[in-house]
Amino acid sequence: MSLLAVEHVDTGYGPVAVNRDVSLAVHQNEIVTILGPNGAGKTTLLRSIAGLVKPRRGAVLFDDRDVTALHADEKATLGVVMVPEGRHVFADMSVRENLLLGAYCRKDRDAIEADIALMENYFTILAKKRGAKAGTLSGGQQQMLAIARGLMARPRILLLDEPSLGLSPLLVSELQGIIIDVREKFRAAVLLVEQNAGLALSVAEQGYLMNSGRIVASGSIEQLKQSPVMQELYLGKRAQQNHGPSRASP
Amino acid sequence: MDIFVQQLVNSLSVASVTILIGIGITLIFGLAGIVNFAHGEFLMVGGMATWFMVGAGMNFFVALVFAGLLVGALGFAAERCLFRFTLNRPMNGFIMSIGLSVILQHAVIRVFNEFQKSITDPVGMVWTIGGVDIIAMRAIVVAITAVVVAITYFGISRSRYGMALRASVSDRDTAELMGIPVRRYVTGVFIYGSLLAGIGGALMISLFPITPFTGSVIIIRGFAVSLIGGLGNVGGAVVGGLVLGLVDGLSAGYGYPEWTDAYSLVVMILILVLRPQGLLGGTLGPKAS
Amino acid sequence: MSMPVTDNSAGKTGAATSRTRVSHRLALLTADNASVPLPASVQAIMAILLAVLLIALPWLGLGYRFLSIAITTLYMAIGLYGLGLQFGQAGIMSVGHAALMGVGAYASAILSVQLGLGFWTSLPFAMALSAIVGGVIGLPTLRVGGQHYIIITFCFCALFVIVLTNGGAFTGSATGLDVGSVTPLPGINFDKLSNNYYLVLAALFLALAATYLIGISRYGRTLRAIRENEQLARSVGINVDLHKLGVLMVSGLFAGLAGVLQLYYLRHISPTLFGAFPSLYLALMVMLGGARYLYGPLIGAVIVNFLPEVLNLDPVDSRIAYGICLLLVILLLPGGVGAGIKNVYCALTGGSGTQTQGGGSNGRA
Amino acid sequence: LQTARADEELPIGVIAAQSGSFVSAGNTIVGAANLAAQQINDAGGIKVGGKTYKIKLYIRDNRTDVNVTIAAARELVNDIGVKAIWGTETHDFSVSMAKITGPAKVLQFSGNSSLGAVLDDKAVAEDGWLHYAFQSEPQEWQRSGSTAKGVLSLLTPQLTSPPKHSVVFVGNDATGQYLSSHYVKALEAEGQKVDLVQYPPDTTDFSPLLTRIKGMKPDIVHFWYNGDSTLTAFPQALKLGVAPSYFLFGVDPGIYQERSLKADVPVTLSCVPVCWGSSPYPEVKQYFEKYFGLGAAKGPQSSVSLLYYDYFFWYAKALEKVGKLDDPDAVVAELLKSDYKGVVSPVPLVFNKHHQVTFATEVCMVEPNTSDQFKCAVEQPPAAPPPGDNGG
Amino acid sequence: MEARMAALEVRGLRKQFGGVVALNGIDLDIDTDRVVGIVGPNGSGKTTLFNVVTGVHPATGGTVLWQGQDITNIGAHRIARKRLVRTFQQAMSFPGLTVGENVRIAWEQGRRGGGRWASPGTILDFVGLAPLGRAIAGSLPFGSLRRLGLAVALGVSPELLLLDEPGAGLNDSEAQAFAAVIAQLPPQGIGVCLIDHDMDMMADLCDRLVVLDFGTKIAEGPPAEVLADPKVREVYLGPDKKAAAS
Ligand SMILES: Nc1ncnc2c1ncn2[C@@H]1O[C@H](COP(=O)(O)OP(=O)(O)OP(=O)(O)O)[C@@H](O)[C@H]1O
Ligand SMILES: Nc1ncnc2c1ncn2[C@@H]1O[C@H](COP(=O)(O)OP(=O)(O)OP(=O)(O)O)[C@@H](O)[C@H]1O
Ligand SMILES: CC(C)C[C@H](N)C(=O)O
Ligand SMILES: [Mg+2]
Ligand SMILES: [Mg+2]
Repeated sequence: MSLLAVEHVDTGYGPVAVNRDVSLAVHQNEIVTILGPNGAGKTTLLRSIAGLVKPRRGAVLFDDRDVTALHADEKATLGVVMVPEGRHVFADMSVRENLLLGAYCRKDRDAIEADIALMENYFTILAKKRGAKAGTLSGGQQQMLAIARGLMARPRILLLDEPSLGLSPLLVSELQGIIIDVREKFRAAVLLVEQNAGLALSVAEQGYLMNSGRIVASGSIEQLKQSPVMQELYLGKRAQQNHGPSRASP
Repeated sequence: MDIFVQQLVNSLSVASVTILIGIGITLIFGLAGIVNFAHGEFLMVGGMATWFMVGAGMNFFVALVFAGLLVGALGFAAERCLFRFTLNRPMNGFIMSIGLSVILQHAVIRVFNEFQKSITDPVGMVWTIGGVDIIAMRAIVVAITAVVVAITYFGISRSRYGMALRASVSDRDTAELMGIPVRRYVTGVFIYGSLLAGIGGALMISLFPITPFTGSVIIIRGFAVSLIGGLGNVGGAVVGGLVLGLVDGLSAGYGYPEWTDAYSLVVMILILVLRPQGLLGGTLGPKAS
Repeated sequence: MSMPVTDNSAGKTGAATSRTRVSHRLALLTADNASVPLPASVQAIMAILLAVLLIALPWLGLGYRFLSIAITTLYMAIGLYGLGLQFGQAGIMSVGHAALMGVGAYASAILSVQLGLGFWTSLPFAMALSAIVGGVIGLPTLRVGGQHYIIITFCFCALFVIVLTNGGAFTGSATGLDVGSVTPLPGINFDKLSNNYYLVLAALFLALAATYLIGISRYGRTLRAIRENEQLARSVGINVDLHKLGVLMVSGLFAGLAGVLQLYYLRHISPTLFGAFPSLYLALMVMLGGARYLYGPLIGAVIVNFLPEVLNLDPVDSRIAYGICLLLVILLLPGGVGAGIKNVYCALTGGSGTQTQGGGSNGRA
Repeated sequence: LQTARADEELPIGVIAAQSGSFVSAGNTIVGAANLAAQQINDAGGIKVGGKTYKIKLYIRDNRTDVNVTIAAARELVNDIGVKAIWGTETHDFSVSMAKITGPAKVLQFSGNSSLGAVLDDKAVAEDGWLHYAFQSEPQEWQRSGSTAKGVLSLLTPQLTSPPKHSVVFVGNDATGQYLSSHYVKALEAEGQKVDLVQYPPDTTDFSPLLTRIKGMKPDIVHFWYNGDSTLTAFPQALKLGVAPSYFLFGVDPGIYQERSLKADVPVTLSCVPVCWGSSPYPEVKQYFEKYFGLGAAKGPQSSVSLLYYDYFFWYAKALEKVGKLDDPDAVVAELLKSDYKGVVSPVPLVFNKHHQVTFATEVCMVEPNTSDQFKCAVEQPPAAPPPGDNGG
Repeated sequence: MEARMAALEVRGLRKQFGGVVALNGIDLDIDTDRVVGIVGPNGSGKTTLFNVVTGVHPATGGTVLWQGQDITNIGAHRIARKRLVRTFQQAMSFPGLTVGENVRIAWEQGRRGGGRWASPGTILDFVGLAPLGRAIAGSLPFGSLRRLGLAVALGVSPELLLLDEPGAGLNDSEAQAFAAVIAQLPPQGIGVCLIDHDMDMMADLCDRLVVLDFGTKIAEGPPAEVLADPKVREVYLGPDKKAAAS
């Protein structure tokens, strides 16, 4: 049975409809990625899974339990944890406090210090900046903190929204290892939204392709890579017509 | 000299009530992000309730507890029915709280009347120590405040709640993503802050009479204290309350009396301008817009 | 220097904006959105209807009480247009605005008592002084924001009252000052209530026109840019500090005008008129009406001044009812009545209005 | 029955605070007006020029707001066409109102002795802006003189040595500033060394200022305007033991008793002008029975209603004498030359040229350690303002 | 006077935050006819460099010369008016206003003393946001927000544009489209200096790369050369990363 199942979900903000009839499934210990162009509705979908946006229709099942109506904090307690797009660190609080807040709903208090050590091992800068206010970190450092903070929750499923944003190439390649660690060490599933297709395709097993709020293709990563939609929409070297001029001819 | 000591004691006891209301506000405003102008009315209601209960024959200290609980319940109702809906718009919350304050003032007038109410001094003793007259009740007020401050300080700074609350102000959504039950905490803080206002009201009426309009006078000090001390900072509220209390007491005692209120206003403005993050630092509070 | 406030680091501001970005996304669900204008034809029709109504008011046989309250409403509205500008456009709220009106009123009264200047001759000086004082009180906005500035303005207001109260014969102390009536223009005697009304109305039209022109001008956009994102505003070349002081001075001009009109309507002023509570009520009016809407301040002033008249219950009950109405307005129309009216219009015409239901807990209320 | 139908109405306006911060003062005007109108109407009304008129009151709440006051005055004067207005209880409002009633030639009876500051020869002259305004308080130097004499004569025998040093403690608002300026002169005329301490109008915690006063070692502390604040401050002063004797201006013995106040030192109280809690005059007693019987609240200064009440009858008398309703100038002239023996004073009231009357203020002393043992005295006001007091 | 002066000359620039030395004596010359890239590990001081140059933060030491004038610490808005304009790493907008208004505000500022754009609309066309002109900036998806950030900066009619991670959050094809827009700038007399971690894009776009580490410049030169530098590979690209030029 799948760990997380999204069934025929519609979402939107006020009068604006975003996702339409989206269904997907993530199994225990699986890394699944959602790809799609800018504005496709990926973030909105993750927000609705995490409980920040309430689906207008459809259901979100976690562990076969209907969690559609739960609030974000309740979902976090169940183990559905999201690393939001654009970092959202608690700027006025120290790096350490941010990490502790990540572990807020954990019951095993004793293991928290060990996990902080683990995070500081993943991202050594966090050790150096332990007492600094999170708001004073550089962009990439904040991104690391946001990822680490999410991991501190020891989630059962981690929703990652563009985790590679602003990370140096060196760190992006390390991130790859960390995502795999989430599965291996934390025994958790990952739902990854990424614009860095290289990263997404190399770690994920399953993938969904989204456009204009709908799932337009899905399957194993291998299948996806072959799919023509993917070629055109995502990896295609062709520039999008209505989103900018085509490149000046060489 | 004995007059000076007496002035200090006076200031301290008044500062205590200011501190109680300041803490309530600093918690609600700094941590839950709700600007509650009706907080002063909560205090007034606490005082009026105490007056009523003591008048009905209840012991003052029992009445104090009930006043706290009553106003706590009032806070709960206000949060659930009103402020919950303006969390994203502090200015709207502010305006709504003005409406609430008008309602509470006149509801009290409707139930009782507009005249001031007082109770006889529940302790009724004056200690003369080294030629200094100290009204016993004033000392008790200081003591009760000290205990409340200690409990609050411990609750906020030593537990994870404080951290979670600060996170909630700075980014509500993300705090929820961390599993922090933001709404429940906001409610909790609101109830607790209101409870403090209730106790403050009870203590106040033990010192001097109050009228249905007392709240609107005291509220500004409360806001000033919470900002001067640093939003969300309990220790800051204590320091802010002491500073204002002392400035008030000493300027009344030694300044030009007709300018009495001006001294503390000037001090407030100066502190707010020179140290916007408050004397002890705090959250910068929710964005006003 | 201490880090967070003056020394906005890249990371810090980054986080701060991301915060605003999210809250703004949420706000969109509930917020007024004044930047989507109504069609020009609708605007023009509304303006003409309103002007006709206001001009015809003394002829409708509504009585002197009504007309008196209308004058009160209008001079307050003029002051509110200043507040609407500084809050609605530039995002700087003040709960000391009555004091600023007081500066104008007192300046004019003192000029009348000391130098014998009348309404017309003292008006420019009074407005200029209000503007200057507005700018000076505004200096702290360069350092502190939001709630802090609100408390500062409140303190200023209380301080102003104390100064007036202890100002001796110069300010008339607590008793205040008296002035004669407005110097008549050829053929127009302002002792006649309707003429006094038209005087105030003319000033209101001026305020409305100024607000409208500012709103659609580059200046208005510049102010809104500051309101929305100070740092970005700086980075596109806007002198944020100067504009903040500037808009407070412009706001002071309106306040001064309103204050002088108030003075010559009441013909006797005293310190308590300009204290903390009148100020609070001004803030309330502007929020109720909707600071970002052209007619918002006027609507707010009308509601606050006429609601007690309409309710006209037993005084205590009337206050309670008034409070309840206030709560309902804020709960049901978070963007102010202005936003509500616009939404109704948009709903009727099927245009894309702005969502105002729910009052906004995270889009899942 | 036919006469009843033939009755016509005499519209009279009342503007008073029935909400906002001045309610307790406002209540006195409304209470007095209701009682007087009822009594006059029950007695058959006012006979003017062969017709009988019944008083029809138009009572307007000013919400303690000057804008509403003005709107109400406009309404009463221009929309309803009242012949006279009673109100208000505060200087600002009365002055702004006078600018409407004056040009319309509507008589205005206002309860502010501070009007004395503007009631000068020019203002009350026929073309003056206060020609139609009358003050329903004595001249302040008279009230102050009468009060100071009463206080000192009652307290001196109670103290071990004659009092020399007085502190006047007063609210820093318009009335307080005006009233105390005269009272200080009056005390000085009686040989007192006087310190004036003003408190901000909204003060509730008086202990810092009181402690300061204690440091001045006064013989008497005079709690001057206003009575509500005095009731807050006085118990605090007792606890702090500020002075060996006190005077409470405008706190009626009735209230002292109701609040069961008690002091171990001699305390004097004054009423404005006669006490409802303890009065030497039977008419006054009767008056208050009826006044409170109509449901008026018992306040520290309920007795200020007396003069508003008397003015109704005086005005009615003047109207009957003039015999015309629409000749306000004649009514003013008649009021100025007539006298009236009302309840407020055993001596008939007469208006001086500045539209003010003269009457004595009752001062009482309460026995130490009791709440209800009063000894009262009525000292007549001095004949002339004390030195340094210009009488304004 | 030197024979040839770069438009922007940074000399010995230092910035210290408390104990943290974010910039440790940076020298840099940037001209307005080409694209210069700044790369470096997270926290190496790239954003801080932009912040100090554009007056967001005061410099602790060193000077910034712009067209021969000393502009160190003269205030952000005055620098922008001299047509030295930047974007922010965390994409910024005037969130409550429409996209059109956002751009118009910048355009109006840029128009003082003659701007290069006929109307705000031309800018929207140029960056491909024209269809979204009436959308509220705060509700834009990430990618469009970045585009808006660029449009706002362009609106000021810059002569040198400092872009902080303009490509972050864009997928490959979007990044390419974006790069195409940027590549059009230098020929029109708008110099570009950009920070980004997308090495494919940087190698494509930049004429010269500058590498920062711990607040110091550790390498500078043509992209291919710099990216092959072992020191750069070690601190920035990671040992096994296939170097840029693809
Ligand atoms: N608060 C909001 N109000 C209205 N519309 C919104 C809001 N937030 C997002 N949208 C709209 O929803 C759509 C989907 O946005 P979303 O952020 O989910 O896209 P995305 O796939 O995550 O894009 P990106 O890759 O750029 O992050 C967009 O068209 C956006 O404009
Ligand atoms: N306001 C500040 N207070 C203290 N330290 C700061 C502040 N701003 C930046 N720093 C520190 O300065 C260093 C440089 O930060 P900067 O933002 O310039 O890095 P960056 O090169 O842009 O990194 P990234 O690629 O992650 O965006 C970092 O260590 C950061 O923590
Ligand atoms: C009752 C008095 C204390 C006040 C009164 N209205 C006066 O002005 O004289
Ligand atoms: Mg997204
Ligand atoms: Mg950076």
